[in-house]
Amino acid sequence: MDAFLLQVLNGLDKGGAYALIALGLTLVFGTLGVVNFAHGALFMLGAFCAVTLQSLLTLERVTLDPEKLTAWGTPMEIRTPYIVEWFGDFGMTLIDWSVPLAILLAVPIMLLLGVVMERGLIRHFYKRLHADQILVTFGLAIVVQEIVKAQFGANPIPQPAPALFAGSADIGLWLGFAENAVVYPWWRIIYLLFAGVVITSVFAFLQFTTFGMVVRAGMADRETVGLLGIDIDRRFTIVFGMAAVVAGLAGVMYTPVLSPDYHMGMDFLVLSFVVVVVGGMGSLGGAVAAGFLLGILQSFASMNEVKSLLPGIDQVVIYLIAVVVLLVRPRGLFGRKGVMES
Amino acid sequence: MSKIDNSKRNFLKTSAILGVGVSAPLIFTNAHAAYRNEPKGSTVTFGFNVPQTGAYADEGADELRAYKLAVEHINGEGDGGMLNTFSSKALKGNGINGKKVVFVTGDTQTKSDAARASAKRMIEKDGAIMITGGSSSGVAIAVQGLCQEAGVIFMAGLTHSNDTTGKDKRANGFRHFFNTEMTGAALAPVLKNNYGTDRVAYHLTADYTWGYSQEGSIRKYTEAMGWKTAQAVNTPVGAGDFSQYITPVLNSGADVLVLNHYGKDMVNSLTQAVQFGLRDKQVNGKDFTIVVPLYSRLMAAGAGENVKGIFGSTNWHWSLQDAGSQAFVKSFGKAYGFPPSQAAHTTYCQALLYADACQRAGTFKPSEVGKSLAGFKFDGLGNGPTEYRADDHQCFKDVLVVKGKENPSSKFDVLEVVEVTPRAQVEYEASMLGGNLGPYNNG
Amino acid sequence: MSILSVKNINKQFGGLKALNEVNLEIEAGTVHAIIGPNGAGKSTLLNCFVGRLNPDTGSVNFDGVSLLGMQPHEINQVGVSRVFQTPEIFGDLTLVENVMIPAFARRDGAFRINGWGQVEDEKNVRENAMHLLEDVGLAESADTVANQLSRGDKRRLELAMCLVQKPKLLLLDEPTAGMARADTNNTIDLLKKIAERGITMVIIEHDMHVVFSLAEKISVLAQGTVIAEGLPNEIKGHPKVQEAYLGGAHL
Amino acid sequence: MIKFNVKNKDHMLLLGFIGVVALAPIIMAPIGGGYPDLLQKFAIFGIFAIGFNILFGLTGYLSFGHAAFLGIGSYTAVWTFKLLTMNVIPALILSTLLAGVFALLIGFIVLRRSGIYFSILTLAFAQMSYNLAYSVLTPITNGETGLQLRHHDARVLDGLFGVTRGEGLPSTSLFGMSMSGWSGYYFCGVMLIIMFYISLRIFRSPFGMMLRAVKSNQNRMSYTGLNTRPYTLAAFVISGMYAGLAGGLMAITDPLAGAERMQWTASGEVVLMTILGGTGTLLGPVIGAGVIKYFENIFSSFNEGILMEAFSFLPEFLQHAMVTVAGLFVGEGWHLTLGALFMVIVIFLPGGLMEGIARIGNVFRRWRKPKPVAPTEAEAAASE
Repeated sequence: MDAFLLQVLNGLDKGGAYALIALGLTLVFGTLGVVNFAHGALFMLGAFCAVTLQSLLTLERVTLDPEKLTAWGTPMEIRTPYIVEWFGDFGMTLIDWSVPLAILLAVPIMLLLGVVMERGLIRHFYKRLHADQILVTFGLAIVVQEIVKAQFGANPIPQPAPALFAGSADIGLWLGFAENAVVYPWWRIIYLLFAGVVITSVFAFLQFTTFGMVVRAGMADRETVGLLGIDIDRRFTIVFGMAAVVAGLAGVMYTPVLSPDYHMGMDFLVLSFVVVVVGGMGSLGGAVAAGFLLGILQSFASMNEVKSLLPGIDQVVIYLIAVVVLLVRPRGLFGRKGVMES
Repeated sequence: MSKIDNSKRNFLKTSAILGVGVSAPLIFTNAHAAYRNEPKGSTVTFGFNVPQTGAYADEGADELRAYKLAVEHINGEGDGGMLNTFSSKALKGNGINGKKVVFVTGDTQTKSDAARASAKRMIEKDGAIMITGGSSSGVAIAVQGLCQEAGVIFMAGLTHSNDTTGKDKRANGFRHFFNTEMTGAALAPVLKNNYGTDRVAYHLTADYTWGYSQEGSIRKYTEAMGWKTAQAVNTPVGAGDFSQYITPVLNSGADVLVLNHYGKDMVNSLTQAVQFGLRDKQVNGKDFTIVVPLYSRLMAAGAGENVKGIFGSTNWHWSLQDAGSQAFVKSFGKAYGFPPSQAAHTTYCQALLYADACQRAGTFKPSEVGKSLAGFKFDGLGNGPTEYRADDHQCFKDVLVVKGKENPSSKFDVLEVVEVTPRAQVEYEASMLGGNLGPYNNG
Repeated sequence: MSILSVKNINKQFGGLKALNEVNLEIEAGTVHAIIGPNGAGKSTLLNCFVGRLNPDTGSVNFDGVSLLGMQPHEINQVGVSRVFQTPEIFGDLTLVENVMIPAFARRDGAFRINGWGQVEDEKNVRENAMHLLEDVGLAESADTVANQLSRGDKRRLELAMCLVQKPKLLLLDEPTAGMARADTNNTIDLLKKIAERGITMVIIEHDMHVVFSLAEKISVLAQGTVIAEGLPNEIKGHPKVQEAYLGGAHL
Repeated sequence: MIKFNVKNKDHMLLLGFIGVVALAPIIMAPIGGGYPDLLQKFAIFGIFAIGFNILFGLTGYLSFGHAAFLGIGSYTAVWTFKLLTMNVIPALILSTLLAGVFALLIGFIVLRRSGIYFSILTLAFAQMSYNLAYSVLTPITNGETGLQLRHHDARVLDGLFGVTRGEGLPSTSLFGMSMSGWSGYYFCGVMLIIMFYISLRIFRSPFGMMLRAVKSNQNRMSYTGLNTRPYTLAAFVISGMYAGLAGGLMAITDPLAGAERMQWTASGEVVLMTILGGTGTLLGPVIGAGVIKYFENIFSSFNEGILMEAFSFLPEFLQHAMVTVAGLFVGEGWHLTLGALFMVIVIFLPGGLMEGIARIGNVFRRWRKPKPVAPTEAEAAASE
């Protein structure tokens, strides 16, 4: 029972992460109709916003210690972060909280990147073939990746969560299980809540604001909305920027779970596409539902009991679900008719 | 990325060969050689085949740095590094057999296909006499097989699977790096001293050949000293999020988690296991603990604070105090401003060992070079007295057991050496791992 | 003799009754128009003939064969061709290719891999296609890409594509929709010529000018049922029809 | 209006193609590509891309899982070497056939959907193949290391015909002719020419016309009395067999089959090759394959030393600056160049490299005779 509960919890957490990671892609791919292979790169750039903030906060004053030498004969360096010099303990706290603080950095940066990307590149590709969209966004993703690699190297860079959220919560105790029966890391619980908040906000924004209404109308029939004298292009730019911000936020908050490296975006690209398509093109709710479905089933498929029955099932479960869902429901869980079918 | 030290300029100039536009098809040039790619001019070409893209790109970059240093030293430039401490004095700092060493580089992408393609280019187009490098066992075994077929010597880079000099060994292939068998033999006694004999282990194993090899070795030695194995679970390579594999650990009755992961997988699984609070828990009345059998200092840095106090093994570490290690750290640190990794060390040694063997053999012919390497005993390369065993072309030397350092003095100071396990303790019969060297191939 | 016989067709979408007990007999060799106000169920009815929709009850028999449950391509293979409201053509291909494809379909059946033979060697098929293009007046631009044609020319091409199959029944869904007056008249002339060849046609149309220029018989559909049927003159003065249109079109 | 004769033009094209394949070692030598392995890769990935183009270029179905068939071809070929004979003919036939069988099974399922849903289904199947081959199927695939020949393999047919076992590993051969090095290249080259010719025939055949009709308008296709499913399935199987053949050739020139051949990035690579060269053109995919493989193998090999040499004519500080800048794009930065190339091509040449070639051809033609020509031959070729 506790093992079951634990996998449900873990599935929810994974699902939340999948949904959040795929949410930005749903906006761009599912609604604007752009096959955005650079989505993973946006996710990665978000994560590197955290890295950048951390390295800014830990800029160090380097003094040389004339007494001690390194193993290769140069004087030993003494490094103290400026911020600690200036603010003392408060500086330490800032460094400790660099991941959550990076959200403040990521929002404007990702918005800017998204808008520039849409204005400079993507908007010329709305009417082009999907194949062209794939090639150009894939090329962009590689370029972005290589630039990050040139700057930060290829190795993962650790981004610890604030000390307050280190370790895990013994959820089992609250529910009357034995000690250590259901243990889950604090940071992952935070991530799940964060995913919930972001997803809800995006929903609310598209559902309850006039802006969102126009955008949704524009998705359905761009030309008519354009004829009404509404500048739909500008709104699409904002949607794209929003998608970039969402992808970036997913990246920032994921860094304590997964030490970021330049390649992390590609690793999530396929998954994001699967989530969006299984959810159904053009359906935000579908993407969220698919995220949770895939997360929970993946968790269960990884249980030792299941693996011993079906070896390797944990490796293919996501794709298996995708195949089954698409064969049973031609347009995914909540897909609209006629979107991206030709 | 490509900062060029001014002092190295001359060296770089001499190392530049076969650029675009000057390469003649080798169909015409290589017809009457006594063996594949016999060097005819005043130079001899090494092929450095390292990962330049993908997860191991930084490790590959470090290997390349070490190779460049080795070439410098063989050609008599720089401070000579470990040539000064090497027990064999055959190399005089004027190249090999009177020929200057030049090199070509390629990208393995840590994929067997790409690595083989890259090695083939070096052999077929650039006339490389020897291929070396790599950062994974799959690639090492694939390239070793290729070099055997092509008739050149392969000096393996970082490869830790038993198979490289076991099941898949080849006469033309040589490995300086240690393997999972040695890791098991060296690590087990240290684990016993620190954690006792009454422990239950839970293995998370990367789902590919090296992972199986690692898990097998650790289980073999820990079970021999009384540990039990609660469960061994295979995890997909590059899973990223390991949470679904970590969640059952606490309830399994295990009190040790063994992470048979390397590189990015290791960084992620370790970070996440620590996040799950495993190390704060008590199971069976003992402190729960985590073991990472194979450490890479470069990669361990990616796990940050989480490595502190965690045991593992490594082929070499820059904090060693013997004359060879110090000489190497000194010349590497001077050239690049930071200490070398174990990948850099093993590749540097391999380049030197190959050069020395050619010099002693008086030729570059693979069969002769192979014979002079096989059974070769040496010292002064940082691992104490070492032997290239003739039976399987595996180096036998002391193994380092290390632990994540509690109070690092710099960002390079991640690991501390806990014990140097003497060579005698990690030796095994060559026949134990199977395989067949076969004959040397001269192409 | 009736070539298409529709009996007691019902079709319901959710709560909406789109077709209600529709009966229809199409005589071989005639031009039969189906008219009716918007939402009368004309397109639904047509879709029931071609296999896109299956009626809830009733029967559709063509030349003695039931069309129900057949795939669109099977229905075409028994001799029913269709013209769409917006011309459906192979936009990326040349005009002559557009006409050759249905010719192949008629000659070789619904599926045949002929991957080794060369289109260029199919002299007969090509000549046949060129003849049809001449008939519709598009022979000169036979090697241009179909997307470049005007709306009216696309319609002509589509008609050529249908005619090359020598269909027994030709279904036309508002063949002049969205056309300028000149194009409409040209199309009417063309359709008249086709009718002279004795091909049975069913036309669904809004434009009364088109209907009365072509139709030999007219059925009027309103709210899913046939409210009137007869010769053009009979329909013109029919009170029920007047009522159904109620200031819609001028009869 | 003067009509050019399609057949004569095709014969010229084929002759030119044969010429280039035959002379490739000499043509490629000045740009550093004149060695057997790279040219083998050109030919093999050329075949792969030509086959992919029959599906994607003609029917418009974008498969993201074709690498799975390549992998199946490779594994089949290596197993044939292990169990039957080192002669390459059985390996080639079996790898093509088995890939065809898998393509038939998978195609039957995935072709129930079109558009993006089809792409994701193919991707899912390929990723499942890859993940399983890498891990659980290790007894069949030898996992990460890749399936290799062993000295003690059965090789039943070789045994029957009394082929003696040497001391080392045997090598693949075509009735005694070794399949590594230049002979290996020419074998691949001949296969490439044959496969190119087959593709040419298909493009010009009624079947090819039907496939283009599927891409153009499936709705009209079915109301024209044609059953689209068998057509798309046939195209899927043919392109799967091309991939299987390419996989078989990979194993023939280098008897090792690794799981990463089946990864989605490998499937993506052939998509990129096709689009880069020019989707739906005859030659484009081959050119795209060549360009990508050239970058992968040659650009990645330029190191600082070579750059220093290349810029040695400059004053020293400029030389260093140039090396630093250029260093970003070659060696370990070769991916960057490739990514930038993708973007430049797709932004400026929507029809891929073939459009570039057509444009250059136009400039020359205009220069020769000043009056403007309607759609030129090159354009017609590019749009086919």
